[in-house]
Amino acid sequence: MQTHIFDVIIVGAGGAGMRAALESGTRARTAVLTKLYPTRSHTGAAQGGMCAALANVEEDNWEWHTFDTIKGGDYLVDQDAAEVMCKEAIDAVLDLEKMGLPFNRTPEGRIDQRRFGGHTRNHGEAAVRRSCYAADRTGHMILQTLYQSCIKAGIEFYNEFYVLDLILNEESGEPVTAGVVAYELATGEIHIFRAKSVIFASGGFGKVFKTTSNAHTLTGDGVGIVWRKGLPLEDMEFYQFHPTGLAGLGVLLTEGARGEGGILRNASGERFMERYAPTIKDLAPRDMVARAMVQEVREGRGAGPNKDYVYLDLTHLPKEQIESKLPDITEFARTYLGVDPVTELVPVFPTAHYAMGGIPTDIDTRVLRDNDHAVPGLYAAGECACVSVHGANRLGTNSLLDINVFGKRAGIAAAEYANSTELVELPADPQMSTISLVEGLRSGTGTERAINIRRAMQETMDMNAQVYRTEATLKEALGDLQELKRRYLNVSVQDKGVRYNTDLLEAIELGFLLDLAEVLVVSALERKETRGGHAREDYPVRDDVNFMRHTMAYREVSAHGEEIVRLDYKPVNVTRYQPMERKY
Amino acid sequence: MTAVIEVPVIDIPVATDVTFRVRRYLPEIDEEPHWEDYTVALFPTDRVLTALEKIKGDIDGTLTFRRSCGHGICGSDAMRINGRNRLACKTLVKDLDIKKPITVEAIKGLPLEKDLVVDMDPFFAAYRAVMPFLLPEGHEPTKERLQSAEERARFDDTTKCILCACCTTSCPVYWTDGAYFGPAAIVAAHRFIFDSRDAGAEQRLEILNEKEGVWRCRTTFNCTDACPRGIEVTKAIQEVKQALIFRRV
Amino acid sequence: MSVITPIGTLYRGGEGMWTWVLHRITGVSVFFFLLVHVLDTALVRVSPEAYDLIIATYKTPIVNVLEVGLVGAVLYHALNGLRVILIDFWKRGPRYQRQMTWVIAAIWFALMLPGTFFMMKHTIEAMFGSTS
Amino acid sequence: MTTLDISAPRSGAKRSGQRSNFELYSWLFMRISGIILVVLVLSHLVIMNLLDGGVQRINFAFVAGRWSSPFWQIWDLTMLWLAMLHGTNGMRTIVNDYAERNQTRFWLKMALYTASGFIILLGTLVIFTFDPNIG
Ligand SMILES: Cc1cc2nc3c(=O)[nH]c(=O)nc-3n(C[C@H](O)[C@H](O)[C@H](O)COP(=O)(O)OP(=O)(O)OC[C@H]3O[C@@H](n4cnc5c(N)ncnc54)[C@H](O)[C@@H]3O)c2cc1C
Ligand code: HEM
Ligand code: SF4
Ligand code: F3S
Ligand code: FES
Repeated sequence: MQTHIFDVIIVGAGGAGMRAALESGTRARTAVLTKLYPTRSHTGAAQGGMCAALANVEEDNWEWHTFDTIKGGDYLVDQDAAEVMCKEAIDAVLDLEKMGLPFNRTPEGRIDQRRFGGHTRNHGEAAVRRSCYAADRTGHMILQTLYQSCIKAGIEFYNEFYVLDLILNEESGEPVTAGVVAYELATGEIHIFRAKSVIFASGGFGKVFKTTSNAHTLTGDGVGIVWRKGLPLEDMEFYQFHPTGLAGLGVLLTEGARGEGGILRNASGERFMERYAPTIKDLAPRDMVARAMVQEVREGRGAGPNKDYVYLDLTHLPKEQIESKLPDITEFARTYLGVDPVTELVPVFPTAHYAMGGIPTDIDTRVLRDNDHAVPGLYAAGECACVSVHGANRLGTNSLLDINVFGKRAGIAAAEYANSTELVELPADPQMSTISLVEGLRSGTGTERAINIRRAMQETMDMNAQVYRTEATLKEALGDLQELKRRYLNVSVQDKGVRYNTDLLEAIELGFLLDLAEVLVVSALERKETRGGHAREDYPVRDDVNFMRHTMAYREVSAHGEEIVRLDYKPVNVTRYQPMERKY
Repeated sequence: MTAVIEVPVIDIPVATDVTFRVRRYLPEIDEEPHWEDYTVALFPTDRVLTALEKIKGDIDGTLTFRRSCGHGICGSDAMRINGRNRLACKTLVKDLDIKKPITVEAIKGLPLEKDLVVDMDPFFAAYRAVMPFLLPEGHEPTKERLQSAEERARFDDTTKCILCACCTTSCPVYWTDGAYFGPAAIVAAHRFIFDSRDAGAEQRLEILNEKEGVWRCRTTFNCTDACPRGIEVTKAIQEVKQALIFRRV
Repeated sequence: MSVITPIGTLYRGGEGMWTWVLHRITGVSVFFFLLVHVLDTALVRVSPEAYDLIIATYKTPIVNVLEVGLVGAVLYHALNGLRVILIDFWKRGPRYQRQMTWVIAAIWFALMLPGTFFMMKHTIEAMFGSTS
Repeated sequence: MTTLDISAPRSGAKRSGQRSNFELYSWLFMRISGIILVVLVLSHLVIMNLLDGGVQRINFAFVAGRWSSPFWQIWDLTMLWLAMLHGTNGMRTIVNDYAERNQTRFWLKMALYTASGFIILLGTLVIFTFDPNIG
């Protein structure tokens, strides 16, 4: 076992992690631990763009952007956080440009902007061009540019290091951050990283679902680790389903496709969004579009042999526009479905996409241990965190924005805190629980195979906790999950080696996924209303009286030694915008 | 508004048994790599990556490979499939001849660590060595730097690189001379050399003028053929060579 | 599950790779021939007899066949060398490299078929009797 | 040959860091000499192997006839130098590619340069000091 000492440890090298590293790296001794080579992070899959009210192509301002974000999030957004994000968005985009990001350009040579779902002019009047983009590879360019800037800044990376535990110690009865425990994939060695501050930027957990746009590696490790430490998770029931996943596969086709003029049609060719959102039609927020699509299929207007998807129609767009502005998704459709978007309709259906909830933080990205108190030295940013700027439903492009704005803030805050404090002592044997986790699985003689449990979990989540939910389906899912968690105790891995043991790590990741799926379902059961990404058929309207509040879930162990999920609530921070009905 | 539309016909496919011949190497057990056959049921539209997941999940958990995004965007799963470098997640069963076993082995030219996993550090070291970051000149502007659409188009192709190493590990020169920077590093350099906002072209060209730089390329086009992003790699290398000869970017 | 041969497969490169392999093989062959050729030509400094003796071997059928091989090798190397130069300097070269491969193959055959005939003419006549 | 299985580069990833234009010039030389050689060598082959009787008519007298003209002297001299330098430089690349150890590489190159140097000098000498009245 090796021990390393740093000022700041960043867990994750996606957009949020590397943006943080650029700030903290210049201020304090920083190391980034990542289970993937940085450029493999899923930020690279983001396509459509990153919004900021640059007003490069038409009139716009950050206040409208704030309003859209809040309304898009069905008023569950913490408005102070949304203001921070939308105001700092402009600098966030310009920062990236200065680092070299190759944005698409206007004829004047400025950063070009295009329309995106839910982004409007003057509080909902009409769609506005706000999304800064680089073809349909904006995330790829962000990830590459940030990695390149990290190389330039000489940031230290520990690649293929899986963080498996957070080390907290107690100071005057309160938890304080002492470091993390990591597992080195290449050697199987356990490392302790002592640090004054730790930033979690470990991404989402889309793999709880079967049909998802998320990577195989998005298993919510960071969120799971924090959860197992007894810290709360916020708004876990709000999971976003993106309308346009390739049918049956989940591979994403960016909303930018509709921003460029793409239209959704049902089996008979009808532009059905006209019925659901008469003003901005196909560019309504994702939750609404996804529900409309499921509705069409349920009412028998779905297309295909099983009538189980709808179409994305780009055929009326000029070929050059498709090839130059949407080259990658065009290729995805061609490669994976054998469909050419230039001349054919593309079968699409909602796909699990983005976790609005996660590790609760304040606007300085400090991780909360209850409604009011932060854990000293602990920070979170990006998809694993919940600030909450996305509320009940994230607007397209606001995540790339989130990771840049709050990644930067996390880097600054963590480094400044580190520079103002001393290293916290390690508790006794901080590596023990990780070693027993790893060795338990490696030497286990159980009969269960991880893949079967994973498949069953994803199956039940897709069936019961997807776009539409009811008390009955959620209970079904919860029962299944609890059964699966029992089976998980009997899991064993076939690879007993120490080098590159991905069999072992996938089993560990599955453990995190099961925990998070359960929190998601329990939180969803208790939210008896329909809001944003959380649609309860048995409670089809928003209930501001009872549920205009964030869910806070805590892990507790009952008297019989059973793990239970306890729910509590946190008020929404409202500054300027009172909740209104959400119409587009 | 009801448009008259062509409804694409999508056949409902059937699963067939496909055999994969995988070159296995477990460093703690095997002295030498060896081949092993596995048969899994797959749909024509399944990816080779799906097959590997199935083999790992249902048959042999020790099978080790890297993967993440599953749709050709993260660059994790470069491997040699039927003798050519490709991404497992972008290679569909229907595009392979399944009458014979499909061979799968690690990319070559980088140290083999386990099964399909190689040590990527030398690859990334070459990438870092060409200064793959913007080196602008003058004062930071308050707003964005201006760049025309034409200037932007000049280096568009090489911005698509996902650092999968398909190209570098298909290059016959790289197989024998690990000191060669390799096509991926040259692609990265190209991306900045031809960026109108960058002023570091001179330095990067100097680096690529080294003994192990662009002159090592013998225009074998394996890199271009292998690139899953469709980057015209050899063309990029040609442009760098010309920039060096004519000292003009 | 069978254990088969331990070595990896051959890399299945495209035209680009194989034309290069051939270019290299022909280049090396011609180089070694050139070494020998200068040596034998050097015999003109020794004596006309020595030179004529060595040149006589060039006229034997077996060496005559090798001679054809040499011409074929030089011709291929030259044509592909031009292709490589076009790839290096012509803007569209890299994009048309494959087409250029087929063009040089066509030229090679077009020149080698009659060329072989003429070069072998004497050998054929010597072996099978004159046809004229 | 070159495509057999090699799992790791045979010569380690140590870059020399050597900065000079040598490789650039040598690369350029390969192309320029190549173009000139196309004319020289192909004509040479046509004359020697195809025209009136090809190799059958070649003998001492034929050579003597040819080298009595400075045109052919210069032709052959250029061809010798260019082909040898081109070939040697090509062989140098190949040695760089396939030699596994620096030691081996060094000695192979030494052998190559010695052989080439000897042949070029010998050839030059022969062309310049050729005496048609010998014997
Ligand atoms: C297909 C797709 C398209 C999208 N398009 C858009 C868009 O157009 N606009 C937009 O705004 N948003 C978009 N999003 C959302 C957005 O891309 C993501 O939410 C965002 O990139 C998340 O960034 P991140 O830095 O938080 O996490 P990630 O980029 O996912 O990075 C996670 C990092 O954490 C590391 N990590 C994880 N677990 C561990 C561990 N245990 N130990 C060590 N390291 C660990 C990983 O190695 C990785 O480096 C899209 C998402 C998807 C899936
Ligand atoms: C006839 C006209 C010729 C042309 C147009 C020509 C062209 C070329 C070119 C362009 C290259 C560089 C290839 C590269 O960089 O990838 C090359 C390489 C080479 N040439 Fe020639 N050449 C000719 C004649 C010769 C002759 C006569 C010899 C032998 C003495 C020769 C031997 C070689 C060798 C050994 C190489 C190196 C091959 C390699 O690196 O793979 N060439 N030639
Ligand atoms: S150039 Fe192409 S093949 Fe090479 S690393 Fe980049 S994406 Fe992969
Ligand atoms: S494969 Fe290698 S030789 Fe050149 S054209 Fe590509 S770098
Ligand atoms: S898994 Fe990401 S490129 Fe294949």
